[in-house]
Amino acid sequence: MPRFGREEVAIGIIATVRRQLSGRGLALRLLLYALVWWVLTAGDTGAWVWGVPAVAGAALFNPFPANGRLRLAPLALLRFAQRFILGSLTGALDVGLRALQPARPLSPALVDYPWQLQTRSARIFMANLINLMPGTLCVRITDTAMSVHVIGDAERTVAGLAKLEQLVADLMEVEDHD
Amino acid sequence: MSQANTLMAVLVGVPLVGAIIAFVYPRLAVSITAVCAGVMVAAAAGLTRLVLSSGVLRQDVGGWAAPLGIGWQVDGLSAGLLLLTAAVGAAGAAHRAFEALEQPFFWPLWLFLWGALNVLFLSADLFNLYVALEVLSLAAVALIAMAGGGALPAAWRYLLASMLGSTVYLLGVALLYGRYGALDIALIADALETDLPSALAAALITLGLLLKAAVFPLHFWLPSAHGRAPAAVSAALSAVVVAAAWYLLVRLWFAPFGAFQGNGVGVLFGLLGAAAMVWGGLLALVQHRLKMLIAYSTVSQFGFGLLLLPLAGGVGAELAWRGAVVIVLSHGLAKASLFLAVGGIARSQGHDRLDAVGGFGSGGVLPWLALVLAAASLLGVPPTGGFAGKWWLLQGALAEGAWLWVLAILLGTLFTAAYLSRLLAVLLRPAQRGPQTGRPSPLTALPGFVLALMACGLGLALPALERLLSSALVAGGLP
Amino acid sequence: MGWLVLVFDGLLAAALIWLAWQATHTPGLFRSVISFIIFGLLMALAWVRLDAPDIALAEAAIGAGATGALLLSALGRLVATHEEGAPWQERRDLYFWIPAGGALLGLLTLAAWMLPSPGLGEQVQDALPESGVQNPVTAVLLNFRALDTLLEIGVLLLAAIAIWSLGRMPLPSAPAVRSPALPALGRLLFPMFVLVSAYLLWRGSHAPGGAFPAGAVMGAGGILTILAGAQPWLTGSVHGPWRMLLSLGFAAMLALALGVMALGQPFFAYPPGLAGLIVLALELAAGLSIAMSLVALYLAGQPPDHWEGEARGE
Amino acid sequence: MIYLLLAGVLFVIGLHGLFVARHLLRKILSLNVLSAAVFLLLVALAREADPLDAVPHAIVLTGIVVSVSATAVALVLLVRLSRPREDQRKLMDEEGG
Amino acid sequence: MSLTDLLGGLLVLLGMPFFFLGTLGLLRFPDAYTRLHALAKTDNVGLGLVCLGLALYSGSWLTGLKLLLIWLLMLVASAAGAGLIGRTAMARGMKPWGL
Amino acid sequence: MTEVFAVLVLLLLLNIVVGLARVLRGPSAADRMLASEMFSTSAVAILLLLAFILDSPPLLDVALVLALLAALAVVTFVGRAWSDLQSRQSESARGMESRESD
Repeated sequence: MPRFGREEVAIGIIATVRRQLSGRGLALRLLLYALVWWVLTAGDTGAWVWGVPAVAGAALFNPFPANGRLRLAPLALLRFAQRFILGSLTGALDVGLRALQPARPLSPALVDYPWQLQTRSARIFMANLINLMPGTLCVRITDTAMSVHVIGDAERTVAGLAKLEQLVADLMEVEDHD
Repeated sequence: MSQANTLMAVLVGVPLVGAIIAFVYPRLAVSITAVCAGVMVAAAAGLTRLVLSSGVLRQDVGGWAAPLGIGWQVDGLSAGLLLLTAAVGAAGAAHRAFEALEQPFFWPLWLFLWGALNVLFLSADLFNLYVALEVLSLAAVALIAMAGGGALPAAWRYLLASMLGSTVYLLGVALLYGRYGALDIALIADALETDLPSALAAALITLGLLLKAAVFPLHFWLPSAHGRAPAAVSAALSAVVVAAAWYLLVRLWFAPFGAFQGNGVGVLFGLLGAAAMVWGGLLALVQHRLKMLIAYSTVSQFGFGLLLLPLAGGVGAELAWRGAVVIVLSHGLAKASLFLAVGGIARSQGHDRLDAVGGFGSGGVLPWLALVLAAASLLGVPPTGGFAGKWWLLQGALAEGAWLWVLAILLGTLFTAAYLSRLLAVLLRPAQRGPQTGRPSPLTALPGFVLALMACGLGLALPALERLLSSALVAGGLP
Repeated sequence: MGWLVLVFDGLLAAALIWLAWQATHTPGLFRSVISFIIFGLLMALAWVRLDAPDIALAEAAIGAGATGALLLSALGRLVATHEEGAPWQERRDLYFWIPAGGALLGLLTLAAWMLPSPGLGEQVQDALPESGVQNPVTAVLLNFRALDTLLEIGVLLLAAIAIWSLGRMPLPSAPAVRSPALPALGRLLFPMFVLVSAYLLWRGSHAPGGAFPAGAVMGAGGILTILAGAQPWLTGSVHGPWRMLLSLGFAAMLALALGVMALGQPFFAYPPGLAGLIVLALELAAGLSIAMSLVALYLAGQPPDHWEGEARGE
Repeated sequence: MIYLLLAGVLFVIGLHGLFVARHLLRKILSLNVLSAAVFLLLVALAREADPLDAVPHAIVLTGIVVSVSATAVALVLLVRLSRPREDQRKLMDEEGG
Repeated sequence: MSLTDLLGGLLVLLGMPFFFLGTLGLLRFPDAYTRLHALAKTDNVGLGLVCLGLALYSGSWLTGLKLLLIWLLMLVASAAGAGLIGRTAMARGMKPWGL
Repeated sequence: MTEVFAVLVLLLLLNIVVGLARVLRGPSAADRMLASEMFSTSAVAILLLLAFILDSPPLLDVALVLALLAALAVVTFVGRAWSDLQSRQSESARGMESRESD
């Protein structure tokens, strides 16, 4: 009989599952995935036969370890959502108007923005988020700062980023003072 | 559930199950292939006996009758080709097992190839045939590419040609489906009318299959692919895979597309066949390597098979039919045997260059014996199978007074004699001892030798063949 | 409304033709590959327009997902990515091709125009109650013409074996430049892939969906997670359970096809009453295998015994 | 119906590309365009049928899988063709170690 | 036609200009970075408005939530995609226009 | 209302067709890639509208799958295709991409 490496596989799976089980916020994640499932199946009750294993699989077999967690802070979430919607709208209008004008008033600049955020996941969230916000595009991430490609007024943009960062910190950073 | 249905299911199911086992448990691969080979030889033989006793057999797969479902149908022609596949498949596998090369992926691929061939000879559904053709081509490509190095471009060309062939074939199938709302060959045959869509569909399907059968002038991919592949693979490709495309052509042109016969289409096929014989023969004459010579001989020999189509309408049809099928069967056995023998010789000498390869007996006597016997059958020396086939075909042509085709047959035989004489010239050289290291086990030559014996012995089984093939004639709807 | 549909069709057709031309005839391999990916995207719209949501689903998963990934990573692996000179040979060929292509086009279109296309819609409708599912496409795929599907899954398995037989993975599969955002993206999307493919599987029995789109989505998810830096636990000296999972769908279908014969049924004939359950089980097995096969096709060779930096006994 | 014509045009483009293209990757793309044309024809025909015909849909789904598999094998073959084995091993060592 | 239908239709209509502005930016902006700006911001707002409008139009909570899910997925894809392309371009040494 | 939606679908398709110019012009691989990303957003919007015009909920699933897989092409591009293309570009003086990406 050939050697299958079954042990290694089992170790790999167990490690993944254990990591996911020990990661915090498991219950929250399960709830979130169940909600997604409920939305997908349009509330079909018979579908839960498939849904329960799918939700469990989604939560337990994720090969990437959890490296942060959402804080259940409804107020912060609400403030964030408001800022996000307003930001994307103004961002879209801003860049759209620039595209419309014959002179295309673009004044690109590269700005280094030092991190105030502590956790990695919050930083990545922030970096991706600013791509949707007015006039900013993240073009480099390092341990101390991110480089932002700005079109428009650089100073005002940086000030906006600082405000945004605070909102993200409220939303995501649990151990802010480690 | 009848015995025939079980046998058909075994022919399809066993190689595929074997392929999975050989893939998942590589160490069991050789033994599982041996078991499968035994079972399949027995099943093919059993099915042939049933066809002999009760004529055409048909079953609806999954219990769904056509047009909704897929049908399997076995007549004398498919039974004969199933037997040929079983023989070549078993012999090739045995050759490979005795060679004892460390390539565990060979076995699942080989079994996949075998299973696809069996599906192909059973199925009566045009789309099912398309999928089977794709399985066949992919398995063949992988088996060719396994030789590495120069085989890779050959595999690439083969893959491209066969993908194009299948796509063109599928386009034809789509047109037929749009016209008749059916995919079953028999149903289409009943409904066929000679209008533009059907004609275009027939042309496209034929073109696709000609590409896969490597008929002149679409043969460009064959020689390098067959010449570069490992010996067992070349044997299967030349003997059976090409025959499968030929089989489909014949099947389709006898039943559904028969209505288009007589508009000069048959003549066109005949001319293609004659051109293939001449061109393949000429190129076989100028090759420098044994395997390439044999590969070009395949292009040439399938010309004979195509001559069946122009002769199908006349008084000599039955003779021509019998002759062409026997030629394809005996060519399959002989060609597989040649490739296996040459593979053994090439391995023992380290190369297969015609000008330097040693004479009779270098690297063992058995491969050379196989070579001689197979060449005799290929040439058509009585009483071999090759002789019977050519004789019948010639008689059919004579009966119809089709002098052009008589001439073509004679010319083709002449070319065969000419390029085979290059082989025989090698025989007369003094035996050489190749490098002693890596000499294959003498057992490797055995399967090829058995195949050569069968090719010759085919001439002795003529009455049974005649009976088997006349049942196929009825199914084929020949006048 | 009529003219709207016509303009839509015309625009879509023009875009598809332009993209097909870009993919096959213009300089710049990367441009061609991108054009082909967009071609797949628009094909999905064409399928929708032709009332074939099942195919649209598959095309969205395959055309926009897996094929794109396969082509782009193959492009990255090619040594000679630039091509010398024009993408195709002398324009003199056109003297042959324009009349020949025109004739072929004319014949094809004329023939297609003349087709009455009777179809098998009624037969499928009539047999649907016995098939065990309500979605006609799934019924055809997994019951009426299950043999085709068996061979189709066989082709996928065979392609994986063929690729493995050509040797080991040509390059490490993870990106050359590691971005910290990739694992985060993988972490976020992995559950979505699982949930959506489970959802599509569940849908398959009564609406467009089923094993193939589900498998394709899951496979694309697997490719994405590997690209994002996850190292599959599917390793070991003989590739661990890779081989088993790859063959699972094919083996299950084959076992079923042959197994029913022990019950006195013909090959592939599901026992009455069990059809629904059987189709469900087959979908699950086939979906898993399809996903695994797509990942195997993406890896372009045998996976290593141990992934680089893998902690063996964590 | 415009889609029948479209299928025809795509078929001709794919065929031409397959024969004249120089780079092998482009030949693979051409083959894919070619099979897309055939699938389009099948589905367009299925739409003409009354009631809507599910069989061509199933056939096309099968065909798509088959063509993806063949494409994948062709791509891997192409990569192996473009890079000799030794070179490949070296690259593997460099980037993997 | 009810009020929500009308409102939904209006929102969908309102979303359209954003798609066109995005394409305009895609065509007119001078380099890849600025085009990324145009793309990531406008199209998602456009899609968001379409989703919101259709959610109102459908009048069903579940469909609305599904549309929201689709929009969120697309947001993730574009935000992450724009970032990845931008960062890789920078790492590869592609110079931004006007600097 | 569906008539209005149908016109919008048409406009979105036109939007894609116009955007194809960016694929044609490039100049760099990144430009083409981001154009293709734009198309998936538009295609999702088209599918959503079509789902309501044709009253066919399965199209929402097609849009969902497209949205889910939109990231895959970009990630492959960034991870595999582009990095290799560009690193090779520095080695070999002239290549297709080097000509284009200035």
